[in-house]
Amino acid sequence: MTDAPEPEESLFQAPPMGEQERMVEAILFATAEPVTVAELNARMPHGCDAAEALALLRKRYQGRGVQVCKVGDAWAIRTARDLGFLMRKETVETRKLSRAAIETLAIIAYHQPVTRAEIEEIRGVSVSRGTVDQLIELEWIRFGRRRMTPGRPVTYVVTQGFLDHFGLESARDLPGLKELRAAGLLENRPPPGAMADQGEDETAEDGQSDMFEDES
Amino acid sequence: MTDAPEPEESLFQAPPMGEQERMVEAILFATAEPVTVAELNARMPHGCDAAEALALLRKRYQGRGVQVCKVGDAWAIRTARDLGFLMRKETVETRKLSRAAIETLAIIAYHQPVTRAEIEEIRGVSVSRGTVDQLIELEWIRFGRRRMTPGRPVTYVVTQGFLDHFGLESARDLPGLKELRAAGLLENRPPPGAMADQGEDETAEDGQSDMFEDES
Amino acid sequence: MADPQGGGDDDFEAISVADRVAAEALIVDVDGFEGPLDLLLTLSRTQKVDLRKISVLKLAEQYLTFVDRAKQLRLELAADYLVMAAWLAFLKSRLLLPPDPADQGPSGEELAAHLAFQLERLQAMRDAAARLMGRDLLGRDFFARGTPSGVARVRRVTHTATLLDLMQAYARIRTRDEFRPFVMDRDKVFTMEQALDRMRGLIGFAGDWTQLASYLPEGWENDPVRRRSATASTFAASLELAKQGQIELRQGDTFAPIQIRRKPE
Repeated sequence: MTDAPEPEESLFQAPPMGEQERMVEAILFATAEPVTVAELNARMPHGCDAAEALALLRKRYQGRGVQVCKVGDAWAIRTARDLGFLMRKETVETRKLSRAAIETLAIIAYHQPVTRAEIEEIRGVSVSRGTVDQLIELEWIRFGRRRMTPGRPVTYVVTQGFLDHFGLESARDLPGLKELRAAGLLENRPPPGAMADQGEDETAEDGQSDMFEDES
Repeated sequence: MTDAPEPEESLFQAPPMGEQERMVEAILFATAEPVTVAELNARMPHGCDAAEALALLRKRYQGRGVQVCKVGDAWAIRTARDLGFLMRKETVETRKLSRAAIETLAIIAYHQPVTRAEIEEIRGVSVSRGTVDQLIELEWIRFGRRRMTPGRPVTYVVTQGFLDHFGLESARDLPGLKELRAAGLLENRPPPGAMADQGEDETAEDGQSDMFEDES
Repeated sequence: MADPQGGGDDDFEAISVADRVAAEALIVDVDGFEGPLDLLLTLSRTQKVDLRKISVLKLAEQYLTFVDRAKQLRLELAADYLVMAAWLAFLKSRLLLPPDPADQGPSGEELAAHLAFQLERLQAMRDAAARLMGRDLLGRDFFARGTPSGVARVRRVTHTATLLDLMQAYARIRTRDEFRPFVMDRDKVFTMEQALDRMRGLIGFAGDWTQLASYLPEGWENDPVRRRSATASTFAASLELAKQGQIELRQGDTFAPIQIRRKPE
């Protein structure tokens, strides 16, 4: 939102870094949803450097009962993982997801951006009505760019809410992602004899590396 | 709750004080209501001294962006008084968009750039001014180029803010009707005949109530 | 598809009771399978080897046996199970017969390798899903702020909507549209056949030049949509009749009314 060019010289002096760190701390504590650096900068006084303050804050909370966590390109404070046992009262019962929904979610996370046809190809069954619906409603997946292949199919990608829920800094941190890729298991390999699909394959790979690189 | 007399000698060793402080920190952070020392002791492992851990934690947060505060006879983490100005954004109340507005927005998103007359033709009812104004105020739509037809009517297009809010990379990534149906996002088709009239009726009514709503 | 050559090795009597119970359990459970690939994956577990070293031929036979037994038990199998059975029977023949040099298509080995890849990939996604769900989860193992927005409230109302609302709204509008032309257009279309029938009946009486417009059917002159359709089909019909040599056409000037008359014998 505020990508204004760096002012050569600010009319008002930015607060000292210690103050900025306090501000980031206050904002992150007050919000349940992850907050982006851009949002932080927009809310803090002119001239502040939220990214630097964040880095300091993150260090400060290392090893504490709560942690400063990266969620996609946003930040949030979350309780330390080892203390979950204290929070039995706060535990929210999440709706049980069907096996189909969990598998579909995993396929989208690991193969994103991925089309419905590709999900069906991997699972060997059609994606039932309501599965995608449910994942969108949970705000774990959203629509990505259309694939530039005939029919320009819609693609699905995972959201920041997904990363937050599963405690991932970025989609690149998905467990076993590297191994799966090295084993060629994330490829969209066309069945032998289907030459026409080769173009699609290329694009799919392209799109994928794109998606995961974006996170850096 | 647990005001048991101090055990002379604990069967299990209590965690070190640093750990206890982390526990208090996590509990205060994640709990919706302020927590009493007795509750803290009840939630923490046997042999812990919540009061002492709390005192340490309180000292640690002195001068920070958030503070450990006493609320009645319980404890909570609160934003530092001097940083209250940063919190204004958290108190925005959100309401669901009216059906007329969401339909108008959907038509603009799918058909942009689109004139008011075209919106009305697609919706089958007139579009009240308040609806368009509201969408402009939300910064979800804006004026596009004028249409080069008689009368040179203004057109509407969706904004970057719209794309951000709905998690889209571009409006072209919105799924088409077929894809909506395939994803199970489309309600079942009502039987033809029975449907045509009913649907229209409903919308007409809606459009009207919407008009009154907007006057406020 | 899968039955003829299967007769020999599918001798039901020869199977031990334990095997039969196991097979029936598998079949009764058919609803529990998420499609043929899932079933194949389950069957492949009996081979107890790395999926990369799996015998696709053996797997194909197991699957075909499964489908045959389902048939013997008169179980309705979904179409995609039967499609897979047909494909596996084809694959089996490819794997068993020496390759036909004239054949352009992929070899049995290539097809088998792809099936093995699909199974391995599905298994990998299953494992990935399990690992994902096994992670520390927000709201179960770690927690967000319990009291967000702690400070004095400045109330400001803003409106919001979800992507789902948006798409459903659009779908609602558009499906309404889909019906309208379908239901209503029929009675606003005057087909060329209708126009031809009408004109054939009338030209006999038109010895002299008459305006084409006067041939429009009754009740079609006022409603613009109906008039447009009737005009177009009547005009097209007049061209057709002129071509057949039944009538003559003339027009005084550009955009002037078109006139027709029966061709004098």
